[in-house]
Amino acid sequence: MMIDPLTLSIFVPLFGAILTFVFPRVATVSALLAVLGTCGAVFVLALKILAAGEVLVPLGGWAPPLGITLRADGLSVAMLAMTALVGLLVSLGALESLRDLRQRQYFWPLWLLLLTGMNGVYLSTDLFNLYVMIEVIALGAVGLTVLSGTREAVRAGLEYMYASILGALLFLMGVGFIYLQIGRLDFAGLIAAEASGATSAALALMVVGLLLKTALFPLHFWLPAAHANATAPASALLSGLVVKAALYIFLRLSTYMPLPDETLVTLIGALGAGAVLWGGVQALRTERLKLLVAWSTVVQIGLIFIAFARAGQAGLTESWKAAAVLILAHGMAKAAMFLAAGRIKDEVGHDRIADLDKSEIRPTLAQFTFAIAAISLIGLPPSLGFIGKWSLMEGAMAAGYWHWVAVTMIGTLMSVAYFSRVFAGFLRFDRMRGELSEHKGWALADVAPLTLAAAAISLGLMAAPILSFIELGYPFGAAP
Amino acid sequence: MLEIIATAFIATGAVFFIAGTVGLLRFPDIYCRLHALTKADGLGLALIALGLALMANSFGEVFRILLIWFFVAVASATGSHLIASHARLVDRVHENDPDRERQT
Amino acid sequence: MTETPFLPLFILLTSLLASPILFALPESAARLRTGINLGVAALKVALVAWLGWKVSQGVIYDVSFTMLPGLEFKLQADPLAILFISLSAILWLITTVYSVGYLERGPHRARFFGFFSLCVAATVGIAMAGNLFTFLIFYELLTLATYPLVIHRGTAEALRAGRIYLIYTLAGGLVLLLGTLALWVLAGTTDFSPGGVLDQVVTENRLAAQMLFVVLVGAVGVKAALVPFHAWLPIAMVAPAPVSALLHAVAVVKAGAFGIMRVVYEVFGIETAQALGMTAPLAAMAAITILYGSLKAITQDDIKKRLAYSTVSQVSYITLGVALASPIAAIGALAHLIHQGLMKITMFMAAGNLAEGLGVKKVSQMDGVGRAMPGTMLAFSTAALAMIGLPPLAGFVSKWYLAQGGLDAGAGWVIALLLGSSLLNALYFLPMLHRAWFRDGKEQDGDAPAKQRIGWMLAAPPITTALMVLAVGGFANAPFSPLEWTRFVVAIEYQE
Amino acid sequence: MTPDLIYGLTGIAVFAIGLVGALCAQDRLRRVLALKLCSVGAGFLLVVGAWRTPSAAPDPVPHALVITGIVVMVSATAVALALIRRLKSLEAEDDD
Amino acid sequence: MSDPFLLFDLLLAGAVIALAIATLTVRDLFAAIILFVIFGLLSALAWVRLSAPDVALAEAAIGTGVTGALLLKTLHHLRYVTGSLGTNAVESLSPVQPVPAGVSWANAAFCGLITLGLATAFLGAPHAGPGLEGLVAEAMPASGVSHPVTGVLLNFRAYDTLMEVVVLLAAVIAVWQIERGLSDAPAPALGEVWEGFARLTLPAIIVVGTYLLWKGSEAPGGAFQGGAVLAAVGLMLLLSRLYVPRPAHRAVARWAFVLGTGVFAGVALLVASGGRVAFEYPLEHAKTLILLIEGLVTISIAVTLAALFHGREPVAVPAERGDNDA
Repeated sequence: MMIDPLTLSIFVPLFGAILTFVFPRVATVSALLAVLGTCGAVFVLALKILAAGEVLVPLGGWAPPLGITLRADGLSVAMLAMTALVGLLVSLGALESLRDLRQRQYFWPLWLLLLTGMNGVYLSTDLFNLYVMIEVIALGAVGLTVLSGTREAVRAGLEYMYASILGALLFLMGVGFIYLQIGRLDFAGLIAAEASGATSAALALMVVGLLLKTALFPLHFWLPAAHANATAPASALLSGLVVKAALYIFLRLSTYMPLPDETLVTLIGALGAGAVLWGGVQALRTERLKLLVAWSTVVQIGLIFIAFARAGQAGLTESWKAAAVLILAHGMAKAAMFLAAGRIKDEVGHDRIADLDKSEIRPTLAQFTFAIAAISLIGLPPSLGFIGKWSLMEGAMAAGYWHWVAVTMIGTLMSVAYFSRVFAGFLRFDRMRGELSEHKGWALADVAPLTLAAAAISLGLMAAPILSFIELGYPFGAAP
Repeated sequence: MLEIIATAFIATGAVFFIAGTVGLLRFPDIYCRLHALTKADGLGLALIALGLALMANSFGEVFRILLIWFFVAVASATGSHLIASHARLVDRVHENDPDRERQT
Repeated sequence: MTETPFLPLFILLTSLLASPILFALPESAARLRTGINLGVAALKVALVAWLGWKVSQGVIYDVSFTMLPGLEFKLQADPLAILFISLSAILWLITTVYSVGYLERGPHRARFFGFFSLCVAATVGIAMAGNLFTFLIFYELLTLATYPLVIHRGTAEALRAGRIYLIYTLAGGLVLLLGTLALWVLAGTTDFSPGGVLDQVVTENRLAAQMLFVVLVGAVGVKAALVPFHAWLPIAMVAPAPVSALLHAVAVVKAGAFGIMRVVYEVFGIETAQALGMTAPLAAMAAITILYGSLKAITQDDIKKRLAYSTVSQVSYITLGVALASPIAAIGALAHLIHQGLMKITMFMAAGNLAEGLGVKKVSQMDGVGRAMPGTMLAFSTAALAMIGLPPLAGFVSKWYLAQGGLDAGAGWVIALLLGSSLLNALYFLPMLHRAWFRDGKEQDGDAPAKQRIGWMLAAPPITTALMVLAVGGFANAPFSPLEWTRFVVAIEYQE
Repeated sequence: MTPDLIYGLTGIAVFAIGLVGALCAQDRLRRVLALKLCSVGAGFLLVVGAWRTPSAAPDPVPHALVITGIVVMVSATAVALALIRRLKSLEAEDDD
Repeated sequence: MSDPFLLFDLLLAGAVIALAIATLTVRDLFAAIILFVIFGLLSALAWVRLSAPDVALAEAAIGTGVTGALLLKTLHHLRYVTGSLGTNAVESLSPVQPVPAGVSWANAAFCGLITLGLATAFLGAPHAGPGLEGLVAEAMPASGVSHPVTGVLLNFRAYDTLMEVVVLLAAVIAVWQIERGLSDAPAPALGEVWEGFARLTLPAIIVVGTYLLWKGSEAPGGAFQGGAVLAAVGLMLLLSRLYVPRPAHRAVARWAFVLGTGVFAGVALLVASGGRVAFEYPLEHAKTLILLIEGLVTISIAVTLAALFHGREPVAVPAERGDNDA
């Protein structure tokens, strides 16, 4: 058979990045082609997964401990599919909002490198390979954060750079300890290893590094500024996709490495609870729309970690699915919301929440998209977010951990509160006596977030097939 | 026999290095210390290189040691020249600067 | 045998699909919008009629697909659902006519009608929900659809009301989510089945079942405006008249009452609810709400606020009927669901006409209104008299059955309560009628008769609903009257 | 007290010093230095992981990993330094 | 205690730790950078002691050499922008929110705790424990090169190396996007002694660089170390203004950056199409393919590191700055 879809889904965006960097004038077209190619590769891969359950590609023909193997199973293809879908729509949305040449010239190579890194993370089964992929993502993400060139963006980008380098180095130190202890770095080795002093130290280091990358509560300081000051498509990618890579690695590590004991799981859940509460308070206090959306990311990440820790260590074999559904839901909804926020900021001219309703033009479509995306983030029914919250609370309730249910309820109420601040701005219109201009046609930049938000809402109805797809090839088994 | 001569050379080379370091610590200003460093360490390096050359077991290795010595010598000469000219530049700027404080 | 199984889905989809179209219509296309609205409403009534006829033949409709392993999105058209759908479909048609007339010049009609049809779709969804999970989905959708309608005017006061409304109903929604989760964890299924699903759970731990009952009834009670949670209803009166007419007489409040019925009859089953000893406190709460609502109504000077408090007390008749756990009382409760809807919608529309035509918002300003707007006031009076419980009219029928049920269940105090509340109804309705007819409005005799200022679109609907109140009252025992249908429904609920 | 023990502990010490520097240093350049120290510390650990009994051939895989780590670290440092330069010129531009 | 080197190791370890602390505590930034360079060289020496010559070479060339040059250039730029170029301003050059003493002590204590934990975990771990050296030795004949580290880098874990070169490419794209414009902090003329030195050493460095690259297949050396040495050529050209980057050269520079990655990935894919998996070089061509890749990657690395040192995209920045108002 020709080149297998796994290698393709990593190499197509890589060649896309090279082409868009070398031929800046043709950047947009080649970038869209590359993203479409990746979507095609992921689609073919999904079909193979449906048939075979898991697909292995030992790169270079070398057996696992020596060489690196690419492995695709249900969860990784689900993440790949989300990344490809959101990426394609954000790329379409970005066509208009990147006006000047410099931004357009550099958005595409950085974004495609980011895509390469993410696809690499989702397919890799080697710890050091994950480290290198994290760095590819980090550099691409910082480049995108600083794309707008304003002073706040550069400062936020610097803070983000420090946090991501430190996170990656902690991860590298963990990798060092693992190699010291078991002499091999692939997942099969991790499963076979029995818990020892060095492996638990390694796990602790890697977990702290990943928490720094996913911006969980005490280590979230860099996220709001970075995501709020980036350009709209960039912040959609950062919030929707980049954070998910580290979350995915966390999920993988927690299922493969023996979590030492219950306290670590409850600690992570507690940090998640802290994120939900602290993020909610901050979101209620911010003046700027994009900052509010960034704080809502902090809250949602906290929620995902609560979903992970909902049923204690015993329930881990089930709770990673709840976390995965929440990750997918948040990815789509948040990308749509950031694109919509960007559209609103472009049309209205500013993004201060207080006087959102004072502008004469009303970007109705963008506001409508923002509202739908908010519904999925709050977790109201038929949205995928609701399914995530439902399975979170159901697992917690079945295991008797009522405090997680309480925190989720408080989180939901708070998210309703700070999103209704924005809705009030959208719906209150009597103060503008001028004749309101009918919404100006369907710009492409509106359609992209609308489809994303609609997907976030309607996928809730398809939750059962998604859940069964995620479980394909779940127990790692002795495959590689 | 060859080893004894070689070790003797290397030992004297080491002594010259120590002298250079003592010079670095003791001399008052930058120019003297540059002086001590380049002179003493240059000679020390030459002696050690010679000692090693004696112990080398192939002509290729001797040639490589010679090459190393040559480049280090040229590099340290250029380096100290640059440091001195920079120091001259900074001193001239400080000439008319009342609170000229001695920089290390 | 299930023939075209997708009929319930069609009914749901008619208004669900209508809302995006209505959203997308530009403001100027008023004629097209009215056409769509009326067309969809008429289509829905026809479909409901056909469904009703089919269900009466014993056909069972069931549409479901799995959303989560062990959890389906289930639509089911059982007789109880038909009752509620027919009420909302007919009244939606009438209110659409009314709101088209009411909002001729107002801004943002596209958005109004979009959310309007969305919320009717939610009501239909609630009626036809086959399990508590689907009920929850439409319960939340109803909240989201009604919030923009409540704050349609966008004034600061409307926004404040909207915020309070949102807090109450979303809190209710969350508690319902919690309850549904607990139900699923405890009983393994959230399906509605006439005999109730919690039999073995009750035997295992009574306390959990009791707590579950409190949580579920409390959550649904918020929308049914039971006493501690009723505060949002009067405040939400700031919404435009058609909104308060349809929503607070039919959609939102009845959804709450309907929810209580589903929970008590089909989640717990009336015997288990009684065995748990929960029906008595529920009946007490209903009684308190009835009295409290009537007393508060007397003190209100604003017409719509008075009607709101009367709704609070009237809805609790239904809860009372359910809580009394006797088949006859249940018939009374179900009948009252329909009758109260008809009566209350007439009064709200009449109040809307008064406000729109004469600018009369306060009861104290109602002097001589009868002569100024005879048609509207006639409708208002018939509805008011029916509400008080004059023998031949609809209100009397449901009260009569409630009283019988009370006797049958051995709760003598119910008759005293009903008589007392009828008296209180009289106390807050009769002065309004007196002012309207027997006081000549001296100070405003100068203004021209208000009749032609409000078009036929505003005058006709209250009159038609008033006629329906008369018809329902008079021909209570006719084959297809609501009363007959309630007997048919209750027969199923109590068949074991 | 074999060499790998000594240098292993040195690596951990250097990593810790780098960590303290990264967390507390206020000056931007110093934080980059601290992070580079952390990376050398991690490198130490990997190289120590590769060390085998004296004079036996060491394990080449960690060596390759450290080389990759060094190149990755230099690119990250280059970007961080570019950000510092850019931020400084933007701040200078805004002040005057 | 018989090991003669024990004393040397202890001294070296002590020196490395002392230098690390000094780098972070000394007040003057310039001194901190110089101390860091010395720290890098000593740690490279330590790695030689741990019989890891390749890594020592890489650390000395890239980790300390290129990074040191970047740091000095940034310091120069900071001083130029804050106008304190002439004087030896010792205070730190960026706005400093003094971290309250309590916090820094808490941090220090916290890190102390971590160090203890890590140290005990390290001591608990097996020393000279399990590893992949056996597997590597077994697979070496099939790898086409004889030096194990190069074999791992360019054959067994070639995917890692490709992604590492992609990281380098991402870095240069990000740096070009951050910094723009022709103007640069004016470097003082280095005088003709430097010209003579440059003219003398440049050809020698090129020869040494290619030698390192060539020896890579059977002795410590290879793409990265050779690339770093060749990058030194670029640095010297930039410093001595023998080459001043102009906008016209951008296209060539872009090609040079992507050359290594493109060829590496291209070869990996071409090889894969013949029924084999990506990166699976056919045995008979393995050596030539690896050398081809290594050569081009070295060129790419050299040009990229030089561009990172130059630090900005050589393009005439449009007069008005407000081109990025997103």
